[in-house]
Amino acid sequence: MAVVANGATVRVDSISMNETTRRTAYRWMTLTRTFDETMVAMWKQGRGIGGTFSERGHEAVSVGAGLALGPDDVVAPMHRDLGTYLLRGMAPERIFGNLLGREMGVSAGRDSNLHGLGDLDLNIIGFISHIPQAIPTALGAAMAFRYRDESRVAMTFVGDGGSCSGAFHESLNMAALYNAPFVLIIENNQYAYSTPLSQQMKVADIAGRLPGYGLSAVTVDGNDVEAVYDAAAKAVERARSGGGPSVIEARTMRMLGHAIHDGAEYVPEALLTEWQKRDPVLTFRARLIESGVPEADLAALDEQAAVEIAEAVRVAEAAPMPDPASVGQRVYA
Amino acid sequence: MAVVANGATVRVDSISMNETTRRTAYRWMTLTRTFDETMVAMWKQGRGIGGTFSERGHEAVSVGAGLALGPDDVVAPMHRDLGTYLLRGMAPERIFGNLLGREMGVSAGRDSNLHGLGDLDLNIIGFISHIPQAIPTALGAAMAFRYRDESRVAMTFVGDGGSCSGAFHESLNMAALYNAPFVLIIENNQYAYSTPLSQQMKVADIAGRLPGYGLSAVTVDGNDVEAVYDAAAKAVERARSGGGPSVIEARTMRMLGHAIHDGAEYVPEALLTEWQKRDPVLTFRARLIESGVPEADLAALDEQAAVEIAEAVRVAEAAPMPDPASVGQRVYA
Amino acid sequence: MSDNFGFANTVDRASDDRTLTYLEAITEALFVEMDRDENVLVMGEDVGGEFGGAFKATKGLAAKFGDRRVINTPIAELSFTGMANGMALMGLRPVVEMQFADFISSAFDSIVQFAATSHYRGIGKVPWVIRAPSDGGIRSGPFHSQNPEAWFVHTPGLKVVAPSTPADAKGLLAAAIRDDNPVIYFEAKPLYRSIKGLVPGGGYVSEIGKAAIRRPGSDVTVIAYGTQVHTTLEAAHLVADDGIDVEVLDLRTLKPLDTSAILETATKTGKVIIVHAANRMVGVGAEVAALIAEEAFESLDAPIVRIGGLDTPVPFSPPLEDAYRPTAAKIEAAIRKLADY
Amino acid sequence: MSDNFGFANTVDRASDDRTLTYLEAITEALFVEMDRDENVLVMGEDVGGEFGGAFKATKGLAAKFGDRRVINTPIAELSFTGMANGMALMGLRPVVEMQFADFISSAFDSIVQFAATSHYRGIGKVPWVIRAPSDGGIRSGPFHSQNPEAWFVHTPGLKVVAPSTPADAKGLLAAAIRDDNPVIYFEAKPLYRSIKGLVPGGGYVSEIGKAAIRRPGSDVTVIAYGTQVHTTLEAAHLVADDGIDVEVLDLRTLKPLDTSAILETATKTGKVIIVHAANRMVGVGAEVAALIAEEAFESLDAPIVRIGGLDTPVPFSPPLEDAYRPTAAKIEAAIRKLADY
Ligand SMILES: Cc1ncc(C[n+]2csc(CCOP(=O)(O)OP(=O)(O)O)c2C)c(N)n1
Ligand SMILES: Cc1ncc(C[n+]2csc(CCOP(=O)(O)OP(=O)(O)O)c2C)c(N)n1
Ligand SMILES: [Mg+2]
Ligand SMILES: [Mg+2]
Repeated sequence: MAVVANGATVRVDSISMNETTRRTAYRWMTLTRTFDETMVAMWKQGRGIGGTFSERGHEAVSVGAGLALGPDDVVAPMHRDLGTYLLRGMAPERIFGNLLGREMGVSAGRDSNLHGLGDLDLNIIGFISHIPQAIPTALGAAMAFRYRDESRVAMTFVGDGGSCSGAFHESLNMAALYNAPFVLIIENNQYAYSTPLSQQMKVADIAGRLPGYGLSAVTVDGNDVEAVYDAAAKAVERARSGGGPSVIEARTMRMLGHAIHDGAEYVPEALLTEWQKRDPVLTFRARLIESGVPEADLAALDEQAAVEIAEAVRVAEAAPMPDPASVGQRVYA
Repeated sequence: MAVVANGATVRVDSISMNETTRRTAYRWMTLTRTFDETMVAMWKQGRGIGGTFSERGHEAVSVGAGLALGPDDVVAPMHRDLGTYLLRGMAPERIFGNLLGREMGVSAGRDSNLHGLGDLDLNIIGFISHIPQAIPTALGAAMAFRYRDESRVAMTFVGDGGSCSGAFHESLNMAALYNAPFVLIIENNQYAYSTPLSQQMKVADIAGRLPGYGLSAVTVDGNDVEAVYDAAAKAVERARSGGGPSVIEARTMRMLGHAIHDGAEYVPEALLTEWQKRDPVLTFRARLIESGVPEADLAALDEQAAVEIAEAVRVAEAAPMPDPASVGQRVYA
Repeated sequence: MSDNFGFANTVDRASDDRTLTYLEAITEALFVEMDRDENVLVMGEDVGGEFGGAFKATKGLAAKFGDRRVINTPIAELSFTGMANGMALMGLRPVVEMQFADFISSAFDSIVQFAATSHYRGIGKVPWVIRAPSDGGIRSGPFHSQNPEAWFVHTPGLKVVAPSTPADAKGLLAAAIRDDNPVIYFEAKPLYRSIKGLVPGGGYVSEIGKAAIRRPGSDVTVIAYGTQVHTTLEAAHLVADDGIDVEVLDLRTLKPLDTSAILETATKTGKVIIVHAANRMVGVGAEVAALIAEEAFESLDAPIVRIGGLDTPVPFSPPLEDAYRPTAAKIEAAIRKLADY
Repeated sequence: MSDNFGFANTVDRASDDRTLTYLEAITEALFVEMDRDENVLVMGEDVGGEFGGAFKATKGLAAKFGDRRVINTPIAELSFTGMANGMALMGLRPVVEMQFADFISSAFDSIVQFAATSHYRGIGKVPWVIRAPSDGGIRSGPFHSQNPEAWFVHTPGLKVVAPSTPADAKGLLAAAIRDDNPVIYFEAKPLYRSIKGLVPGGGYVSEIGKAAIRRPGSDVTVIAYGTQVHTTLEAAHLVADDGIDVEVLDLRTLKPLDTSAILETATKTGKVIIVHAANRMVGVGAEVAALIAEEAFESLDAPIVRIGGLDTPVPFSPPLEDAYRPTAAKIEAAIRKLADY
């Protein structure tokens, strides 16, 4: 597997997906894509409440990285990591319930859209809007594992935008200093809202800066689920075996607007056309077929996803809103 | 002049001090040292109010960097950059007045010790305690110069400790992005209060990380005033001519405690003994004599410093405290 | 809402008054002030280019004034606000947009430690404005609905304004930009497109530190600001039929408070309710209540009532958010109770 | 100060009570709680090793519990507090030291956005404690003298305590550590070595949310916390000779407030003064005054008076700082005036 470390392409030992894992990856990617498309359609139809974020184009990152974790590992995904939530076992109807402010939603109507999807029973730390708070939080989880000598790893995600913020630096410095079992995935999707990379940083090689902290840092093709998985699995293994923290910069593209209301007119058409050819779900699907997986198997997974998501929407839409009298509950533990 | 850029020693065009500048540098260094020794003695005698910070060991940094600026340039020194304040024309009695809470002190009794020594007429932005606030502030000054197309440069300072904080990263990223006429001096004195470098970062080469931002970054001997001046003068020239921001990591040693009350028992004796041999004032004095400057000239400067500082203390100690009725004044412009 | 929110009572209508939305009034203030003073610039996330900000308040500015004066920043609130501090010390007048008021906490040190203290400490003047799109009720959840003004009203050295009308949206923004101190300008997102009003053309300023009576009345006073001025006017309207005559005072500026206007209305009616969407506990309403309880005690005919957000994060789900926020119905009930006291 | 600050009135003296300074009581709580629960750890700048923190509150902990449980951090308040959030979610109980309370603003997002909201949003419990050495009067200037509690009392989801006695310094720190929520513990620097008092040995807890009468009285109530409890007791002593009988209520916990204790004393005396060193404007005193003005209105015999820090940064110079802060003389004057009302 070719990865780019500190600016130069190097070869590293590959942790390749086996046949089962590849099928599993496809299952979660198609489920994620289906969820996302359904959600976007619902919001366009006025069936949503508030805003929401599409993760279209990020499926290889959220699924590839998420699959690299063991069940006891903790993950703190961000607003475009729907795939990670799903593959960790968060039921789609609970997420739709959250989007629709339902009592049965993950946050019981307290938090909105893809924020607040936290469930420690699933070892998921929910997202907080303030960027990039997830980094120090997940690092703290890693520090807890180190403190208790547990063989667990904490992973989190940040955008290109979030990488410009102070906690990114503070936390990566401490992650290296404390040799924490910590993995950070930088989801470099070339935009922070309307702001392109060129208006965020002078040198657009984020991972390239990080070896200077004493961290392992690589750049991978964020549209290739196998590449992301490979890098993430190695990083997780390194962290678990005491080798310390790693950062993986996954280069990808945000294929829709920042949030549901955003038409993203500021993104050059050509850029989208080019990246559309590299669609992570479609390219992976084609690769699987090429490698001998029967298309019917994949179609069955697509069909299953459609059924699951339709049912999840039905359940969530039918579910009751929280009782207004409960508004003051849950503030304190 | 040999500087270490990005880990490797490289030769760069030297901007050497001429004879006059060297004598000027010595004048400010001996004045700074005298001020500092007098202050420390006063506080030990119980003639101080509140705490204060010694800059012993940092004279080459504050003087070397400060001398590289032109009169219209702006500087935001930190708590150990007494030399910079002095050479920009801040009268010693005004600084003692500040230390002693006097009305005639720089902040008119509002701010304490070496904080709040601001005087925009001298193009000095006063220090704020919250580390490293000086960095974005000075960067803002640089941005103002760029905005108005002025040929001015803004310089500021940060410690090894402050380099671990978020604003360091945010600001350097933006400095590079906006190509600001900005110079940052990292005063790496190996400790942040009681915390040695090894407990602050895994890789103790701060400057080494910065070229990845698109910044020029070098490391110099912070006890060699000529080396600091050379690097700073080149950085200022680069900034002034549109070449963008630079960072200079000056390696030095804090020779006394963090603040006046701190005995610094946590610093290994051997480290201090070794650095004592490299005392920036004494080594520079010896070098000047070796290069043919008559010792009598230097002794005259020492003597002049002693007289000036004694007079400054006298004036400040005799000066009245602020009127308590004025406490609510100056909150708003 | 009657009579242009009382605006017609206090300002001469210039011949070029136009009816603008609250949001249009904000944008107009930016155009006018940038035109008037080359030192005024706009910065923040996504404010530049064609895009013009998450709420489009800065749309068109880059086209007219160029990228030099309309600066897109990375996500780095602490340091771009810190940069504004340095720019302001050098004589510029940056208008910093927080994408949402909620993210102002990320810039906290640069505001409450540096900007707020710098003049007092002799560092220099820091004439910036932070525009903070605040308030909820629009189903935006705990991180896009906050009203964090109390933190800043508590902090010495800042000024804080919170317009409730298009005229003030323009006038207070212009005043904030011309003020030599750091001013936080809380603009109410729910009002952006929901209200329109007459706005004077040209360089128009609403004085900082002056409250305004939006509805004169004699029985009960309700003191509010921002969106809640409108909720209150609605409640006042609902009780008017029953002969309860409510005076509505719009604070407009939260720091410095217009203490004489507050004490005057409290003395007049003797019954006071204070309403804001921010958390009631140690909110601005507490200060107003305490002020009245100390300085107008003898005139009081009833307990001082506060209606505010609950002591919870702002919940997302509609029934929860409605339970959380002041509503016209809640204000109405409080007015009736107090009128009967 | 009489009777061990009223402590003897409320707690049984165990046989191993000792007289400790306020600072020793803090350190003792850390020793006891770390001993009791392996999940308790200490982190912050300079807290580790031989050094034991800027004020030596953590001295000896590293020697006893090792570097693993006493962690020196770089200067990165935002992220080391954020790290504490993550640790706490995983079941640890980090006790984070801010070197001075003034620097808590650097960690603001991690506190008011993440920790404060996480349980409500279903993320999980965040059982940390932030120890914040606060208060001035000791010539430390604007950045080492702050009392920033109001920001946090306003913020939903936090708890805030502020002990005034050695017994509470220990008992409230222990309670904060055992609490399942984020608790900010404001310790008063001026009290560190200036007061001593009996402190129960072993695992002793002062209940969070309970105020204490430090001096019963019938004429005027003064409500205070932290250092100002002592300034108030001094003032009460000064007026006692003139037959003015002052009741002194020590809040101890600022969030949640002990509203019944506040209303009880207000109802009893009908005359209330609230004192704190933090800026008066939108301070905790404003909340207490507003609470009384709403809920004990009928019992009031006089205006509610607040004495607080002025609306300026904390000035350094002694005459300025004395003018800025509440002093016994200022409190005394207010008591006399109110007694005569
Ligand atoms: C501190 C902070 N400032 C501003 C925002 C508003 N905001 C939400 S997402 C976003 C852009 C994030 O860009 P990036 O980190 O690249 O992630 P992406 O959305 O591209 O996945 C912004 C500015 C925020 N959430 N937090
Ligand atoms: C945000 C913040 N946290 C803590 C402090 C307290 N403090 C003052 S100086 C200092 C150490 C600074 O170390 P460094 O940056 O290396 O500068 P040096 O004192 O060594 O020159 C600390 C922790 C502070 N001023 N600001
Ligand atoms: Mg992005
Ligand atoms: Mg240092």
